[in-house]
Amino acid sequence: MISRNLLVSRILQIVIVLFGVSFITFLLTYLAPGDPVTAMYEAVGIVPTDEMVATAKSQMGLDQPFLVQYFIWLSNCLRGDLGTSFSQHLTVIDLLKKNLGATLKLAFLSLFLTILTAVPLGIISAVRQDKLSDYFIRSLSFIGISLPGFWIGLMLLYVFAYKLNLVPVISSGGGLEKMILPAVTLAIAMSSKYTRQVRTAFLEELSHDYVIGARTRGVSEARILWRHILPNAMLPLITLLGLSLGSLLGGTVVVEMIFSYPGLGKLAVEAVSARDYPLIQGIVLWIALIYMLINLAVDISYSYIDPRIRKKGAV
Amino acid sequence: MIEVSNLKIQYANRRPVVEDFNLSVKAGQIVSIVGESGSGKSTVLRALLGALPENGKVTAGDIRFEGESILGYSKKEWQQYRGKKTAMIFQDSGAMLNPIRKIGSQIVEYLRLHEKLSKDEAWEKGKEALSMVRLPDSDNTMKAYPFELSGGMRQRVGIAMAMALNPGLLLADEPTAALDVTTQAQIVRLMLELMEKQDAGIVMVTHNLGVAAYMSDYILVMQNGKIVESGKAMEIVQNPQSDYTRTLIETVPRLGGKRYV
Amino acid sequence: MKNVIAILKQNPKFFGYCLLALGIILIAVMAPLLAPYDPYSAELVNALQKPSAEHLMGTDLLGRDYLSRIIYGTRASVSSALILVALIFSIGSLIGILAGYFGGWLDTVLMRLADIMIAFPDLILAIAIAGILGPSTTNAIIAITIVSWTRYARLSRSLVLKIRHTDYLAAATLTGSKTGHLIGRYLAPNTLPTLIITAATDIGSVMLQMASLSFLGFGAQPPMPEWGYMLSEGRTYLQSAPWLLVFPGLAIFVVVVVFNLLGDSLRDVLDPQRELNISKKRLFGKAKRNEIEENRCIVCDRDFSGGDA
Amino acid sequence: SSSETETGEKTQLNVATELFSDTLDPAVAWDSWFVMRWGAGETLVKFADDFSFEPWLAESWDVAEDNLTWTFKLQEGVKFSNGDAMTATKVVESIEKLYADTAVENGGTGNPQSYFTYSSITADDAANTVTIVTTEPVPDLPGCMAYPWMLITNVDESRDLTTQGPICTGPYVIESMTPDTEVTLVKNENYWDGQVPFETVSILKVEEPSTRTLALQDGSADMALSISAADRETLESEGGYEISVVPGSRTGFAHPNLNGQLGNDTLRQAVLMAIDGETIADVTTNGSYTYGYAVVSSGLDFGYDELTYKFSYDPEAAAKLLDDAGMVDSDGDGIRELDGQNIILDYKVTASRQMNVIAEAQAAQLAEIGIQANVSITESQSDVLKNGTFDLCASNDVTTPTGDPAKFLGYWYSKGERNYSSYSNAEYDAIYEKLIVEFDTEARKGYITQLQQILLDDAMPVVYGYYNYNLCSTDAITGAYCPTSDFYWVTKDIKPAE
Amino acid sequence: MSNEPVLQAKNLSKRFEMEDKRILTAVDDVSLNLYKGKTLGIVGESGCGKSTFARMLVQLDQPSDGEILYRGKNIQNLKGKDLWENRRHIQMVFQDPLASFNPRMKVREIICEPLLNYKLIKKSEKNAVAARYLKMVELPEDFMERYPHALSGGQRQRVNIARALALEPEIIICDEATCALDVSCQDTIVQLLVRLQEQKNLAMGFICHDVALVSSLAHDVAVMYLGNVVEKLPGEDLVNKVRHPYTKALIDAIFDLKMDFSKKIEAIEGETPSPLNAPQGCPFQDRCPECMAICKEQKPLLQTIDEGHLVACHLEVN
Ligand SMILES: Nc1ncnc2c1ncn2[C@@H]1O[C@H](COP(=O)(O)OP(=O)(O)OP(=O)(O)O)[C@@H](O)[C@H]1O
Ligand SMILES: Nc1ncnc2c1ncn2[C@@H]1O[C@H](COP(=O)(O)OP(=O)(O)OP(=O)(O)O)[C@@H](O)[C@H]1O
Ligand SMILES: [Mg+2]
Ligand SMILES: [Mg+2]
Repeated sequence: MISRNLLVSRILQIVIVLFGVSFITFLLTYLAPGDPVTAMYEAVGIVPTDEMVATAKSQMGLDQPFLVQYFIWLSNCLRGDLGTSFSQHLTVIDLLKKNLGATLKLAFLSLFLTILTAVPLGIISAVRQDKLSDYFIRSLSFIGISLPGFWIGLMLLYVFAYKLNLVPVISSGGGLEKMILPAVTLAIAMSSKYTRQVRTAFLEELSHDYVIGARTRGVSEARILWRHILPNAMLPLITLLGLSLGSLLGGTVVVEMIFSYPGLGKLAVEAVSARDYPLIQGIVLWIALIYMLINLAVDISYSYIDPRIRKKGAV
Repeated sequence: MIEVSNLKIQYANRRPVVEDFNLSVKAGQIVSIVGESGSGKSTVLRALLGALPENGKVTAGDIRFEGESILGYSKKEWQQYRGKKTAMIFQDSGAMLNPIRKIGSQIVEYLRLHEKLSKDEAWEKGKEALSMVRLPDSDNTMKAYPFELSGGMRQRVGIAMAMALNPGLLLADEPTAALDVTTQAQIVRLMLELMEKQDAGIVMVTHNLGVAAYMSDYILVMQNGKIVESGKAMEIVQNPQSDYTRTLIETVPRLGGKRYV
Repeated sequence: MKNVIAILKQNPKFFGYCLLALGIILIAVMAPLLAPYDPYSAELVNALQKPSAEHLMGTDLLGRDYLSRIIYGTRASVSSALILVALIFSIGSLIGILAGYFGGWLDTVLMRLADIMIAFPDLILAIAIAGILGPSTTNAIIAITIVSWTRYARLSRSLVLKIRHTDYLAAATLTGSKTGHLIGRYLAPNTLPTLIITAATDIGSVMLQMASLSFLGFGAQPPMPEWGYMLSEGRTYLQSAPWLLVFPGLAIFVVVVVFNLLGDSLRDVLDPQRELNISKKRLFGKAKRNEIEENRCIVCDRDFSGGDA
Repeated sequence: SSSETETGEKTQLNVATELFSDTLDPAVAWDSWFVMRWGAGETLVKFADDFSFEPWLAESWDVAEDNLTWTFKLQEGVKFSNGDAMTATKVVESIEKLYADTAVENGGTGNPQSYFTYSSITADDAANTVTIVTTEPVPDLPGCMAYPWMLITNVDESRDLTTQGPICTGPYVIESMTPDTEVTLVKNENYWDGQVPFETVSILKVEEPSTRTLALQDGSADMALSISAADRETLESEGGYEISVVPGSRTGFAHPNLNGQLGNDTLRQAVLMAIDGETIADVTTNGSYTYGYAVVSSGLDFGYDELTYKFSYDPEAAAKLLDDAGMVDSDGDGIRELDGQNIILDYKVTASRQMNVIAEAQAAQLAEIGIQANVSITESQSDVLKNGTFDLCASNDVTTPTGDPAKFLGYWYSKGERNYSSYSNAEYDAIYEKLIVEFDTEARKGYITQLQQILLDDAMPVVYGYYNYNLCSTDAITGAYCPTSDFYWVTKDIKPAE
Repeated sequence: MSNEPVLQAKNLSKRFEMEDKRILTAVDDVSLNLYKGKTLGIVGESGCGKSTFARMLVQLDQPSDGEILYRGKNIQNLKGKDLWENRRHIQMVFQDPLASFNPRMKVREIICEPLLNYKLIKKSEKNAVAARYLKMVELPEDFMERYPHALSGGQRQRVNIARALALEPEIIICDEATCALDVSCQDTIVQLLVRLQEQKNLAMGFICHDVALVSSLAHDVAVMYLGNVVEKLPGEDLVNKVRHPYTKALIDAIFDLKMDFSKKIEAIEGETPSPLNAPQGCPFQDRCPECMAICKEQKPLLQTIDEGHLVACHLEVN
């Protein structure tokens, strides 16, 4: 429904941004002190001699000028070859694929939990503005926003896994029970924020004239809430949810570290610690791509939901 | 049809914004309320619709619709009253429609809320209402979103909806203020035509004395929450009694009237 | 000065939070006076003592008084958060105002750059930068600045664009105001309040970001007392010495809450729309306008790592 | 959960560990350690807890007069997990493949080659023996053969070692592995050495020490490695856990860089005297280390008791030493100066095995006598060592990888490649050269003791103590214990509890 | 007209490019003149391009085509300092009196700002100057201490006028300057404007959609439709001499207190087409009751049919 031109120009924009992202990442790793060859040998436990370093450098094209290196990398990248990880003996693509599943699962579960709690709470809070329940919900969400996520994670671990023994601390299944605590940790912070946002969106919609219109036409309050306000209020929230999903798919570093959850975030921290430049590049590029694709998806879905945008053909 | 007696309205606990307000409208009559900004005109209309803001309250007087006081209505009765017995036309009726739902679906929702109709019947009835207000392609209009129509067309949709269920009382808050003069003329003409057909009573708030004089049987002039003058439209225009009404009438620019240069 | 006092008088809530925030800053400044012990002095034999009269928050692994370390930790957390916010605020706003005001290629270049920075996964980029530069508080600040300035750039740009099309800017141009005058007299005063509100509300979240980085080992380094790092150290002792986790967590929480509250109440004080909003009247009027505005300016580009700050 | 049959008998062993490998290829880095630790791989020779050699896949061995020709007699009836018999030829193939894969020319690590090189290796299938001729005398060759990368595999070039792993002879067979996350092993149906107790073994990487403890407590792990001392106490007081701690063969220490300020002997001595190693080991690491001043563990039989140490903890004396040597704080910033320069030591550590905590504790103590030490965590420790970008650099090494610490003592051999401290002592070098060609065990011990004493006298290096391995298990299983060598975790002896 | 025009717009056009690359023609080939001491009224419905035209006159926007002459000199390509120098001759009063003030400036600053910009007064003179101008627009002196939001609509508009006049411009353009006010307020403002115009011999452009109001104060009135001037005539002739069908429709649609209340209102049907796809030929063709074949093909040009009376309509071909 969106015009093809606009889609094309959006995709072009994505390509340009990816280009910029890859360039900056490459530049960063290039400027970084310490050299990748030594790092690579390090990773396998060798202290290389200068000679070994020199040979490896020329083999890997690292003695070339920066731009040449970049273009070599870029052309490989365009052919779908992101190189091989220095520290993990797998191609970057394989590593990304491997960690993506776990991250996807965690992202969707936590987003699901977030929506499940934030939407009803936000609505109650908006509808009962300035009543006791509103204050209560707002205080809760305020607390949630102000708590450090990693602390919540640790405390959940302590209470639920250890004190109450409700959730296994580790599990080989990789199933739901392994994801539950990380997902809850993420969801607490996110739904605190979303509760506020749902509330704001509802209040905003409540103040619109069409609500008055519906009331003067005798439409019942419940119907106004669910059939009129909710779809309208979802519009701004969809964008935010898209953004959150984007960053969730980019890995949720801290939570993954605390729960030893093998997602992209953990992979990223390990890559940074090991100065695994190809892997860092791959991860960054990948996340940027996901982020922008989700943005695009949000915009497209937005235009499906919001006729004002659809009809004007703007993406 | 509607009788308002000694109405007094207050917001929170402040000075009353409307005091000693009396009004009586019979079927087929148009009563216009004019007056300076902030004099409480809209407040009165809202009170008639039982739609005062949360902090607003009728503190004295009574409003009787077909002999029955509406102030004691239950929630259910209010829903029946609004939309079925009375209807409201706004300055921008388009804004009163859900922006992301098609006009047809909102009309259907509205009609089925108050009358036992199948979806198709409601759709047909909606189309009928739209063609009544001379919207050229009523089928297309039903399928359009509010933002796709021009201001004049939206206003006509608003009027069509307001009239669709033959309400006894129509309330109109500056129905033409947002429109261009040529469109304003179209709408005025339309309202008058429909009035003749349906025999409803209209209470209209307007800033435009010309429109008020042309359309209405009676005019109320308000200032500071009080009625300063009321009477037959012609009499008020031709023979204003209060100073306020007189300056009001004098300062309206007229073609071929006073020239400044 | 009189104005300030008047504002404070009119906004007792804001005044209260200001006092609290000042209190926190005072704790940071006067740490040497308040702390019962030297936060660095290690009495190895006294390791991991439970909270007691002698050590109100117990001791850490090296037998250092935890209360003293928490008190000194205020310095690191508060100062780095304030510096960070000041940095991203000034860099971002300047860029945004310039881009919005001058438009054209400058705008295109700056905003493309912002697009690129936004597409970066922020915490990961911050980690990468901090990791590459080497872990330290300064580098963590640099890293977060690099990833966060876009928020202010975008916000200020949109504010400027909004103002650019107002009649009053047109009137000012028409009456011969020059660019510098326009920026100083019109753009800045009309964008700054919103930006300042955003910055004030940001202090808390920036603090959480810094703590996250330190927690991951990319921020403050030992033996510096910093809450995020202390949590990271303490988590080994989740069971045996839970106070090592509880106290820094609470400290972060309290400070973040105070600054969040301060930011929220500052909105009420500075809200440029306030006078207009109050006069707004609506049928069935329910929503308060300034509450709707709440968040709107904070809902910026994206949140930091999916909310797990 | 899935670890029990319907009759309630335990069929799966769950292990939680912080250390993990990325691949299953024995030729890669230290990855062979894990194939062995997980109960999949076995070597010809095995270390006993006192580091004496025990037969494993080899029944016996001896060395010829030339001190170069070694003959290993293989165990009869050993089968690989796929049912193939382990013949002498297979063993030779296995070793040859390892040497080929790890050759530096082929892009390998060169690690096995640094232990020994051979001029020939031959199989005699009839006699079931393997003969190795080394290029130089290697007194500890059996120890080298016990080293994990020497695990015997059934060479199959078509196999992807990285993900599938080698075919070995151990009680369990690797079924699947998710690098850095999880490994699943199943029972080896062809195991040569008795009954295999579990149907499956699941090894999970759990980085957080406290999470490992929690996992034991809620039963999601049956055994876990490296539980923090604090948590061990908790477990102990709770009861129901087998906690096995051994003074291992690892020494934790810091290399001083003699090219920097620590080149000053007095300063180095004062540093040693300012540090209360005993308290740090006992309290700070909560007994994770056993304190000792020599580089070789006091728990091993290499003459610790004969050594004398002059720089025991005495901060006042340390301060006096510095005062006397003119290293005083003349500008009042709380830091003493050496040759007009503030004494600020760049202390590099890694976060493993509590070395960062030890370093911080030491730094705190050094601060008391006016020496500043900036502790920073580095991921590339060998880079730091090689480039000399440190004043102190922590290290935690297995001192007896092949049975005795001869290789380890090469750190201070001034002509060696690994002399990161730039230490130079002619007497030390001479004794070291004798040591590496000596076949007589008693004589070797003598040399080793002498070398240690020389280091102690020269105030080299800063020793933390000896790292105690630990392995904790729940009462759901029996037979789990921690060997001194750090090579064997999952064994056929670990069984479900009755 | 007898004297020379101070400001001439010659064939001004303004086109906007939309996001989807379509072209919106807001002003289409408009030529109008402003004379000293005279008022040019511009009327037309919402969106017909009045404001766009005004913004071009005061150099806030650049025309896409055509030129603007100030005292015979082309000023449309002025830049930098020249543009700045030139600004003080042409000032504007905006429609929404609140929106045209910086909410953070007091009335004193607002009035003095233009003078300070051109360094015509010293900072120390601000009070005196503000008082003088407030007096000119009949506001009490102490208003200079107020912020705009503390003034009523009429008061704001007076300040707005004071600011526009502070630089003593020769030309002043009022873009719907009285539309936000109620009728009595509007009346006093118009009186003020007219008096000031007489005093200072101003050339005034008065843009408004209220035909009656414009006719009461403008010497000359231009009627715009869809970006085009369709008719231009002296103000007093609006009552009975209009020729263009659109102008007629406009006038018929006025509800007048003195009108014949029994008369049926004659409203032209249809909606104004969007300037995005203006029809070829006469812009008014869709709604014109007398539309002919030629109107659909050829755009009628403005022709003089009488002294000072121009019409663009094919009906007028004689
Ligand atoms: N929700 C409210 N709370 C408090 N005061 C209100 C509220 N709504 C309206 N008022 C006040 O009540 C008075 C009457 O307002 P009302 O809207 O009825 O005037 P009006 O005559 O319709 O004005 P206008 O012509 O501008 O529409 C005004 O002074 C207004 O400020
Ligand atoms: N900056 C712009 N970009 C795109 N289109 C514009 C712009 N400014 C004005 N327009 C369009 O140009 C046309 C004329 O607008 P203009 O504001 O001049 O009309 P107007 O006659 O002043 O209307 P009103 O009476 O509503 O003020 C309109 O269709 C408008 O949408
Ligand atoms: Mg009103
Ligand atoms: Mg306009």
